[in-house]
Amino acid sequence: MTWADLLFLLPEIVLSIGGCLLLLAPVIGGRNNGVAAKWSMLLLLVATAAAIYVAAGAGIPSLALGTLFVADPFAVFFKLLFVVVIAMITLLSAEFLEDGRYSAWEYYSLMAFALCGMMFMASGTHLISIYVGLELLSLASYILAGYYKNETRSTEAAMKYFVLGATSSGILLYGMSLIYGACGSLHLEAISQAVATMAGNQALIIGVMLLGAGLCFKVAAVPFHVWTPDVYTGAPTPVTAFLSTASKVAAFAIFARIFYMGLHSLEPDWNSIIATVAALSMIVGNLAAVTQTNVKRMLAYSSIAHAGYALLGVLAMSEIGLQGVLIYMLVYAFANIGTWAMVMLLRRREYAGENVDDFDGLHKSAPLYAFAMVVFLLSLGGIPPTAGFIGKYYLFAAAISAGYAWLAVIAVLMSAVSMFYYFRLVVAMYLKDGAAADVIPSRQVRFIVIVCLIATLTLGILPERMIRGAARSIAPIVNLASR
Amino acid sequence: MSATLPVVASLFGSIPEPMVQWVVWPTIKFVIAFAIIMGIVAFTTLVERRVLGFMQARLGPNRVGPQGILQFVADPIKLLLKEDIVPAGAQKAAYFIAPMLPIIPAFLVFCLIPFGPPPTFAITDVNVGLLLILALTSTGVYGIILGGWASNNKFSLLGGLRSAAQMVSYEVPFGLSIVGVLMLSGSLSLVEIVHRQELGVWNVLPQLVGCFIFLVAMTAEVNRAPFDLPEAESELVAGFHTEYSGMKFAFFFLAEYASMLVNACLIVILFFGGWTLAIAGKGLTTETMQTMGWLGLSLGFLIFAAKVAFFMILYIWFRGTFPRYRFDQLMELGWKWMIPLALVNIVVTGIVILLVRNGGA
Amino acid sequence: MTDPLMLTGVSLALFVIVGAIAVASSILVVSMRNPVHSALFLLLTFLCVAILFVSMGAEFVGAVQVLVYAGGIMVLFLFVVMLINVKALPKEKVFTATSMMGVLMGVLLFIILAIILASGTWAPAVNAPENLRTAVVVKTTPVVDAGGATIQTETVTRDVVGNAEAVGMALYRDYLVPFEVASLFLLVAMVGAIVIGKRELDASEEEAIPEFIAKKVSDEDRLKEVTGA
Amino acid sequence: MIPTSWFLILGAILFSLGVLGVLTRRNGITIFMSIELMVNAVNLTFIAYARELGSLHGLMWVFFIMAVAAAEAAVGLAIFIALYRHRETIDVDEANLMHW
Repeated sequence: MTWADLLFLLPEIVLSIGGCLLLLAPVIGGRNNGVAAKWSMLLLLVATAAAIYVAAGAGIPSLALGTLFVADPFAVFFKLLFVVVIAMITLLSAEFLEDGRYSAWEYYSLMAFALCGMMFMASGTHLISIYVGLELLSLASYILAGYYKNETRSTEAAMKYFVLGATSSGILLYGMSLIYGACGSLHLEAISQAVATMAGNQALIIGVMLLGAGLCFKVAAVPFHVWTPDVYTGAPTPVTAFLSTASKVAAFAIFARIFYMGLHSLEPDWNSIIATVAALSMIVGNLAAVTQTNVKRMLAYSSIAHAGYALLGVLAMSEIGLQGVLIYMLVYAFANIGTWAMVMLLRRREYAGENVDDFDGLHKSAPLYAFAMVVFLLSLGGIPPTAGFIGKYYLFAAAISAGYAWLAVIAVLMSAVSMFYYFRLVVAMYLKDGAAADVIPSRQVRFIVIVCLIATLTLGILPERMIRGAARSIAPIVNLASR
Repeated sequence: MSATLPVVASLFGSIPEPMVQWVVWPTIKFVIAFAIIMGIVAFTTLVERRVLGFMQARLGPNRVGPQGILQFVADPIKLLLKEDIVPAGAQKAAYFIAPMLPIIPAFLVFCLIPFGPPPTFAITDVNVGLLLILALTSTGVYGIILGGWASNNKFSLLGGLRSAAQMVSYEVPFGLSIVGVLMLSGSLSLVEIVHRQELGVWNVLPQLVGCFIFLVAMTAEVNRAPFDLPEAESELVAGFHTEYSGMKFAFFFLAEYASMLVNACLIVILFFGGWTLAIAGKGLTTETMQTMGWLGLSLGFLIFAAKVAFFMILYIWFRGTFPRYRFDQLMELGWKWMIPLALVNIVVTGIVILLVRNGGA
Repeated sequence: MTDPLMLTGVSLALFVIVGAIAVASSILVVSMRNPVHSALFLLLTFLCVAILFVSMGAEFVGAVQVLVYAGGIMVLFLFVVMLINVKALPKEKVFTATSMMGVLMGVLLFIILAIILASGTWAPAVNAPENLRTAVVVKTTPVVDAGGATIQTETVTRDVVGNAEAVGMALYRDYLVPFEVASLFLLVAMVGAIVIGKRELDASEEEAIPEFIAKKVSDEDRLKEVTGA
Repeated sequence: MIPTSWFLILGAILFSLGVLGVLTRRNGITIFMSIELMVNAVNLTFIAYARELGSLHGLMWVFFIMAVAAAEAAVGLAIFIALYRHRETIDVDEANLMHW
C-alpha cells in the first residue's frame, strides 16, 4: 500500500468520507435542512467526478490492490455514468425530501454509499470485490426502497426486495463457491485461464448457472423478475428511478465484465441459457407492460424488457456487442430518468402521476413536457432520431453477427409491441382531453427533464463521440477476451 | 504433561498417546475444575450476602454453622428440595431447556482458561483461545431470552428482551476493549498474553482505558448491578426468571455466578498479569514457578486465585454501591460512550505501537 | 501434526454425528411452525457447521462463526421474533399443495448438485492443507552495519503459523480494500436499521413522554426537583 | 481425512433445504432463516474447497459472507419490524397491497 494506491482509490475514498460527513452534517446543517443536504450531496458528486479524472491518470497500483481492482477505461466510463445518474436522482429526490418528514441527510448518505458500491462493482476484477460492492449497493437499496416508512407500500416493497434480494445473493454466492472449487481462484483472469482448460466440468457449469441466476435477479431478467413490478411501484419514485437506472446499469457492468473477462471461453455452455433468458425477458416484459394502467408498473415491466435487450450484447461476445451494452446503458439511463422525472412532475394529491390517465391532455397544459415525454418514450422504443435507436442498432447488429438472428427478430417484434404501450401515453397526452394531473412547477425536476431531453436528442443525432468513447472503454476487456 | 504424574499416566498405558494427551487429561482436569468451580460459586453466594450485609451495616446470614459458614450448603439443598412449578401456558420444551443453555457455555469456557502456570493448570492452550471464549460467552444469552419467552409472562418476556438488547450491545465494547491487549501481545493465546505481561508490565498500565471498558462491559454482560435491568426486582418482579423455581432457578443462578467467575479470570489474565507477579521479567515469572516445582505452581495458582477473588468482591462492591441504570441510560452508555471510547483506544494504541516500533529504530 | 481430529476414526464419527445433527436440525428449521423453534434449530445448525469448520483445520473461522452467527445474528432474530410477539401470527400452513412444488424443486436441486459434486472434480490443489496456516511473515531484526550503526532489516518468509495469524495476514494485506468496503456496508446496515426501524412518535405519544426524559434533565436536577432542595 | 466431496454434499443438502424453505414458507422471518441456511451452506462449501485446494482465499470469503450476513440481518429485521407496525403480520402473502 503506497500513496499511489491511495490516489488510485481516490474516488471511492472521497465518496465514503463524504458519505460519513453527510451523516454527521445534521449537527451543524440542521436536522430538516433538505436544501443544504442536496447541495452537500451535489458538491460531493462533483468532488467524486474530479477524483475519477485524477485517479484515471494515476497509473498502475501496487500488487496488493491491482489484483482486486482496476481503473481501466471500462470502469471509468461506468463510474462517470453513475455519478451523472446519481446527480440527476439527487435533484429528483430533493423535492420529496424537502417537506422534512423523512431525513434528507441519511437518504443522501445512503445514496453516496450505494454509489460507492457501484463504483467498486465497476472496477472490480476479482469476484470478492464485485461481491462486496454489490452488497453495499443492495443493502443501501433495500433501505432506500423502504425509506417512506410511514407508507405501507414502501415498506412492503422493501420487504419483498430484501427477501428476494437476499435469496439471490445466496444463490450467487453458491455459484461463486462452486466456481472457486473448479478454478481454484476467483480472480477473473485466473478464472478465464482455468476455464479454458476445463470445458465440460459440470460443477463449473452449474456454478456459472447459479452465478448467472443471481446476476439475472440483479438486472431483473425473466425468470428472476418477480420483484421488479412490486418494488418499482412501492418504492418512492426517485428511488425507483435509482433502481431502474443506476442499480441496473451497475449490474450490467459486472455482468459484462464477468462474462467477457472471466467466462468467455465457456461460451458454448452458457449461451443458450442466456439467449433464452434474453428472449423471455423481452417477451414477458413487453407483453405484461401492455396491460398495465399504472405508469410505474408499466415502466417496471418495460425495464425488464430492456434488460432483455441489453443481454443481447453480453450474449454476442463480440466487440460490437460490448460496445452496444455500454451505449445502451448510457442512452437508457437518460431516457429512463427523463421518464421518471415526468412521472414526478405530475402530481395528483400525494402521489406522483402514476396512472396513465394522469397524463390526459398534458399537451395543452404543458406542451414542452409532453414533447419531452414523447422523445423519452421514442428513445426507449428505439425510434431513429433519438439516442435509443443507436443503442438498439448496436445490440441487434451484434446479435445478428453472432448468429442470433432469431433473437434479433424477437427483439424487433417486441420493440414494436413496446411502442404500442408507450403510445398509449402519447395518445393520452395529445389526443385525450380531461383533467391532467397538476404539473408541479419544480425547478429541479424541470431541469432534469430538459437535461435528459437534450442528452437524448443530441446523442441520437450526433452519436459519434459516444460511439468512439464506448469503443475506447471496451478496449482492455475485448483484448482480454480475444486472447 | 504425562511426565508430571507418571504413575497416573501409566494407568492409561493401553490408550494411544494422542488420546491421553488430547482427551483423557483434559477430561480429568475439567472434572476437577468443575467441582472446584461449583464450590466457589456456592461459596460466592455466601460471601456476597455477608459482604453486602457488612456494607449495609447489617449481619447477613449467620445461623447455619459458625458465622453462617454452612449457608452455602444449605442454599442448594433448599433449592433442590423445592417444588418445581411449570406455569400454565408456558412453552413446555423451551421452558425446560432454557435454564440449561447458559450453563453449558459458562462451564465450557473454563476449559480454555489457564488457572495457573502451564501446563498443569491450563486445561488446554488453544491458539484462538480468547476468540473461542468470546464466542462461547456470547451464547450465554439464549437461556435468558428463551426462559423469558417460554414463561408466558409479560415481565419475563420484557426481562428477556432487555437482556438480549443489553448483552448484544455490550458484547461490542467487551470485544473491542480486548483488541488493544491483542495488539500489544500479538497473540490470541491466553498463556502467551500472560507471558508477554511478565516480560513487560501488566496490561492495565498501557491499556488503562481498555481495562476500564472491559470492567464495565463485563459487569453488564453478566447482568450484575448496576446493569441488572433484566432482573430488576422493582420493575419486572424478577425479570426473566420470575416463573422459575427450584433447581431450574438454581441453574440460572449458577450460570450467572459461573460467568462472573469467568469474567474475573479473564480480566486478571488480560490486564493483571494472570498468575505472575513480575515486571520486566523479574519477580515471580512463570519460568521461576516452573523451576520451583509443585510449590511454585501452587503459588502461581494462589496468586491467580487471590486476584480473581478481588474482582469477585469488586462485583459485590458495585452492587452495594451503585444505583441501577435506567434502560435508555444503559443503551446510551454502551453505544455513545463505551464503543467510541473503545475505538479511540484501539486507534491510539495502534499509533503508539507504530511510533514506538519506528522510533526505536 | 498431532491434531486428534486427524485420527480417521474420530474424525469420521465426528463428521457423521455432527453432519447428521446439522441436516436434521435444518430440516426442522424449514418445517417448524413456530419461528422461535425454527430459530433455535438454526442456531444448532450453525454450531454444527462451526464444529465442521474446526474439523477442517479452520478453527479461527469456526470461532468467528460462533461469535457472529450464534452470538449476534440469532440473538437478533430471536429478539425480533419475540418483539413482534410470535403468538399473534396466524397459524401458517407449512405443506400445502403449492408448497409441494417448492419441496419438489428443493429435492430436484439437491439431486442435481449431489450428482455433480459427488464426482469430485475440482482444481488441482495449489498447496498442501497446511497452507491454511501459512502466512507471509515480516520480521524486523536489528543488524549492526559496517559503520557501527544499527539498522533494521526486514526479512520476508513464509512460515507455518496459527490459522488466526495466517487469516489475519491475508485479510489485512491481500484483501485490505474489500475489508474496508465491508466496514462501509456494516455502517450502511447500522444507519439503515435505525432509519427504517425507528418509529417516529406522533403528537399524542410525544406528550406522553415524561418531561425529564424528553428534555434530558440531568439526574442531579431531577434529584433536586424531587427532594425539593 | 474426510473426503472433500462429503462436505460438499453436506453443503448441497443444507443449500437445497434453504431453497426449499424459501419456496415453501410464507412467514417472512422463517424465509430469512432459510436464506441464512443457504448462506451457511456456501460457507461450508468454501471452507471445504479451501482445505482441498490449500488456499486461504476460501477462508477470506467466509469472513466477508459473515459480515454481509450480519449486515443483512440488521437491515432485514428492521424492515420486518417496520412492516409489522403497518400490517400486524409478517406473512409475505398478506403483504399484498401490490399483488405479485
